Amino acid sequence: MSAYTYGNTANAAERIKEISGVNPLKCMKCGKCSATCPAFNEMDIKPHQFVSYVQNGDIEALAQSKSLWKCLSCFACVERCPRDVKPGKLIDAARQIVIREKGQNYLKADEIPELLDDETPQQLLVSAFRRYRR
Amino acid sequence: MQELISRAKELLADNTVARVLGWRAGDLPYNPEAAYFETPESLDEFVYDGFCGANLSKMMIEASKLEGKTLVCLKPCDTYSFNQLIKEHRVDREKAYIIGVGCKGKLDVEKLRKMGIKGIQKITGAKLTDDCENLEIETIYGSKTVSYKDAMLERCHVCKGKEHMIYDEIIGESKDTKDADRFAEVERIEAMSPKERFEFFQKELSKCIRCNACRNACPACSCRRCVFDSTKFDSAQKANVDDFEEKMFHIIRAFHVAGRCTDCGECSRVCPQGIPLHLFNRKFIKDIDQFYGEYQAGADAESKGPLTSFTFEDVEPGIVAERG
Amino acid sequence: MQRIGVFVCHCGTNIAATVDVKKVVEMAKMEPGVVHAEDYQYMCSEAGQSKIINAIKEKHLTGVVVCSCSPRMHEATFRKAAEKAGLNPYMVEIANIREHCSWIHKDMEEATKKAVILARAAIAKVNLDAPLQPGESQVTKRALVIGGGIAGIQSALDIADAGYEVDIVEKLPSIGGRMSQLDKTFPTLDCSACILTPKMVEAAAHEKINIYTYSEVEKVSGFVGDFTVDIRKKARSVDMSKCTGCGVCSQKCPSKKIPNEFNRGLNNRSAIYIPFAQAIPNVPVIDRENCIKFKTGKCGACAKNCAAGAIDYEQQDEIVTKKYGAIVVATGFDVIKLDQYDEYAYSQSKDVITSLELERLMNAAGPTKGHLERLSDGKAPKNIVFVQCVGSRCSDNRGKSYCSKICCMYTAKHAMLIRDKYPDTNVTVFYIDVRTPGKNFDEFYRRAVEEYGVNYIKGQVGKVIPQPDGTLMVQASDLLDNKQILMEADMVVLAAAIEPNKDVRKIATMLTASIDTNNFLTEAHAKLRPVESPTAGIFLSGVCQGPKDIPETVAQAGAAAVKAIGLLAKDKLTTNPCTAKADPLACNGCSQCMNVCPYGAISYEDVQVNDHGVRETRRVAVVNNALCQGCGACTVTCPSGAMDLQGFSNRQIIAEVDAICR
Amino acid sequence: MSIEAKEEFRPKIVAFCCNWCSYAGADLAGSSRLVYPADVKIIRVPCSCRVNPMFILRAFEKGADGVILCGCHPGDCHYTTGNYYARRRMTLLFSMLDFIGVENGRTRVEWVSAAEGVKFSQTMNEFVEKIHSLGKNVRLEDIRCRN
Repeated sequence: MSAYTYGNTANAAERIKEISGVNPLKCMKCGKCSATCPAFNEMDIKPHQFVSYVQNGDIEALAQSKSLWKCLSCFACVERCPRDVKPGKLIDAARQIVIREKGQNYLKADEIPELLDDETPQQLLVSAFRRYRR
Repeated sequence: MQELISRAKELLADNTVARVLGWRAGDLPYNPEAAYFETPESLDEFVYDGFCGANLSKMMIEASKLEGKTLVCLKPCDTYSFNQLIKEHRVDREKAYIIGVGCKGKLDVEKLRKMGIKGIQKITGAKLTDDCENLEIETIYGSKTVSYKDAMLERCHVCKGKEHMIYDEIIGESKDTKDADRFAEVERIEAMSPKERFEFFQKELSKCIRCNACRNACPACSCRRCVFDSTKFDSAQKANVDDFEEKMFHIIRAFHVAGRCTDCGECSRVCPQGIPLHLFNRKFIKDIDQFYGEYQAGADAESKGPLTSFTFEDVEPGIVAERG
Repeated sequence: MQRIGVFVCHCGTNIAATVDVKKVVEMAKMEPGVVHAEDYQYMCSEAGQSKIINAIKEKHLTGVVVCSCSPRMHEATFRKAAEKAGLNPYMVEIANIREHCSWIHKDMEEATKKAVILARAAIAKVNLDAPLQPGESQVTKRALVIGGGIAGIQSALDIADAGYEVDIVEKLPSIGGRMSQLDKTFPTLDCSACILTPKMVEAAAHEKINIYTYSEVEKVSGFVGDFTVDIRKKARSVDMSKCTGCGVCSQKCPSKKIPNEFNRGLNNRSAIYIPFAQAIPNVPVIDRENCIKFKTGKCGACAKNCAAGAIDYEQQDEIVTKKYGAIVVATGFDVIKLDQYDEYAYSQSKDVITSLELERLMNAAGPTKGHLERLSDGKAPKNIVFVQCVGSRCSDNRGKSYCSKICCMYTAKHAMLIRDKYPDTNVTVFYIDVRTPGKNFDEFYRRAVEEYGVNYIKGQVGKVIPQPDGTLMVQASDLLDNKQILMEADMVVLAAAIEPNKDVRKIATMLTASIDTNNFLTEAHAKLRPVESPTAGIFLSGVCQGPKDIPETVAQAGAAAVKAIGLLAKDKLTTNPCTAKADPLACNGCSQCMNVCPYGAISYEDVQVNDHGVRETRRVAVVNNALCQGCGACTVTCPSGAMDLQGFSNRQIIAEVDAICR
Repeated sequence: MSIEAKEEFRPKIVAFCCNWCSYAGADLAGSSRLVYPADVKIIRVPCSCRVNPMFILRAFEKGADGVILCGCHPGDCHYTTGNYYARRRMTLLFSMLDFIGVENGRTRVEWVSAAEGVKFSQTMNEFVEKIHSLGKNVRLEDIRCRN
């Protein structure tokens, strides 16, 4: 059993869609999101693949992926997506459910030092803290 | 009045006209009635005084169908109605010999009643030859003096002027009796809240007994067959059973005469229930003036009415809500 | 009392999925006058129609209500069916339970309730229907074609060849349209001008065709068979009868810095100009906004140098009013503006161009005389990148939701032509899908890849970054290799989406023809009447109806022409019998209705009437049925209700109101 | 009062649509699946100028809570001038209804072209919402028509 369990994976996919407000079915698989992603080379699952992973309900793989922590939340993909699919928001949502799964539903301030490492973009922590603190 | 009678006799005698349409004394001093006179002798019964408010122009619709010309006595405001009827091809100008009769304001017996004057036996000072400043009223309870102005019909306080719009000759002197704002009452009601307005009209209109006097007197309401008597709209007249009925009747009646109503005030004058029916017409006139430019129906016999014309820049119906 | 039959259509699942049709049938049976009610899968089908026909015959129906799609769709179908069964066609009413009900409501109970009410209203109306007899109207045997591109030219030629007069109205100084701007055409690679110019010449020379260039449709009135159109012939400032087309005026014109529209602004033209060498008519026009004479009153160089004395600065716009029986709309398209696509650097770099600009660059008559060169420095590009779907298939508010249809093919064409002419140039095409449904289309695309070595990469370009050295850095993804690509290019060509000509909205409004949210003209039926507008007498030709390539455009132009010919071939059309009618007994003769009639259809006659025993002569309104179009303005003006509209009578509308409010 | 009085208010709304523009606009709203409440029932008339004030009052009499008239945009009338007359008539009628105290939100005129499916649907949504905020029409109704 991994550290992250999401019960029914279909449910987890639904939650990602709900949190992000994104309908992955709108994707026409053009790849424009991946084209300008600054973290592309660091990612194991690429932005355009992220969409199809959500579509296919393979959330476990997303939760385990490096990409989750590599995305800079620069939203270039959100800005340029011609179909309004917003892969960046999907990644963000996946991150949220991973974070929420940690013991309690909210991020605690004293957890932050522990999360600070070279791998994690600082912007992510700041925005996460802003959103999930009690 | 004598001048009028002698002139009428002359015209009857030389066969210029076949009959005279005027007024004859009623059973009381204040209720003369419209009447035809076909012989010079019968004209002895002719009266014309401050109580001759009836607008005779509508009667010319039927008179136009008769043989020969009809001499008709029209007050300045009546001539607007006559013009409008010419425009609508309802009367035949050639069949009418119009004597524009003078007018110094017409009287409303209801006003006298409201002053508490009852049992009227005789009224002096209401003849056209009088100066029409005061009325001397003899009642069974004694005599009273009333200011002529205070007894005038509402419409005379907003008099359209002493000029006749159409006539063959004029007999008698006229006076412009306007001393009030024509739209003041409409504005007063407009300023009320919707609820107050609704209650005001609910109260007034619930008095309606659907006697059709307004319809019968109105010179614009002269359809051969009224929609409220026809099966075409499934709106044939019924006994009053609900307050919607009279609202529908009066709104539609006012709408049908909108742009054609000369504001002669006959509807209110004849209403036995004292409903201020002229307010509906005035409201339309006020809106028409405001939205489409000032328009006086009957000022001429040619122009297109405001509801049968338009401009590209007309206001949108949404103005009603915007105006608040 | 009528004997009414109610027929409820499932429309497959279009209606039946949201409306309980059985329930509608059941409820309809309870309505007064209804003696028969049934439902069927497709009422408009042959089988459905025969159900109606049989019921009329067997149950002696006097009225029919069809609960189905919009009356604008199938009213005529069902009326014809009723007529076949011997019933007056105007005894048929439609309850629109598809467009106005099943398609917009999701809740079955709610939609069913509404469908029942709509059916009731239609039944109430049929109860008061009376048989009507249509009249006849004349057909003006002349067609108007709006737009002088390949679509308009083809439609005009086909109509003219059938023997009818045709006028073409073209907004620009020459006919030819978009096709005249193209270099080569797919999939055969023949030269566009070589196949278009003969058609232009043929149209100009055709004795039945009259061309108004530099003209616009200003006003349209009337109706099918009898349109009256005002055409504004804009002042050309050149006398067409005198001009020899020598072109000296353009050479002498001192105002030469005006972006050349024909070359998409890639070079300049003079203020007096002929748009292109093969222009028809070959007569210049003065662009008054940029002419020094018109701006300052001084100059007059063109007039001084015109040997024919054709220059006329005093010329005024002229309005020509003509009658037409049919109108073909062929207003064509333009490419979208790319100012919202910053990521492709279109406005930052001269070397990022649209495909239509590339057409001009590769055309021998274009600004570079057909040499492919960079607009920034005139050098030959060595690496060219094509970007597909720029603004097409977008659900954001920057682009268009539809596929522009022609881009895949013209890009393959461009790639192939470049590789053919400049074999040492690398050509890369970034695509999302390559769509090649058409005869010899996929073979054409494959040739580009297999024979010409065009590099097709599945993936989209995310950003084009102009570099200080003048090159362009293209950032894209390669979805099959799952790689991000950084590629140096010295020219980027964008396949910008196409959109209907911006004037189409104005024209559609004048014609009362429907247009969709993308400004494409709506066809009367997407499958079965693709070249007709729902507005009778209006036909659609070319891209104004939807994206299409040249062969499709020409095919559609021919189809629109045939439909127009079919109309013009008739001597008379049956007219709408839903005309106004005055009741002589109730008419006041007041003339108010005449005042509001837009067709002058009302006159007055003195007639003898017998009004319940009263015999007299009255002035009453009389309606001319050939002129009356049935708007109903008179009916409301009439205070006595003497004027009524057949088919939409006061009692019928009131019955509908009652049925809805019940 | 019966218990049913607490039932959700479902307004009765009559929409008169001219055949050429607004009815087609409503069709377009349908084929574009642009949802609006089922409370709206459309009556097809040839032109906005066919709508007699009698029809509108009749609708109110029979219990309608709102009446909306849709026609071609001014200048676009299929019959060239019909909507101009309708515009004047409705302006005056609405003003009169307002004058006698009927809430002016219960009546509306909107010009909807054949291309404006979106506008049609939006207008109907707005209008239904407005009628909801005004509640049941009790001022013009003939109580005998209540069921």
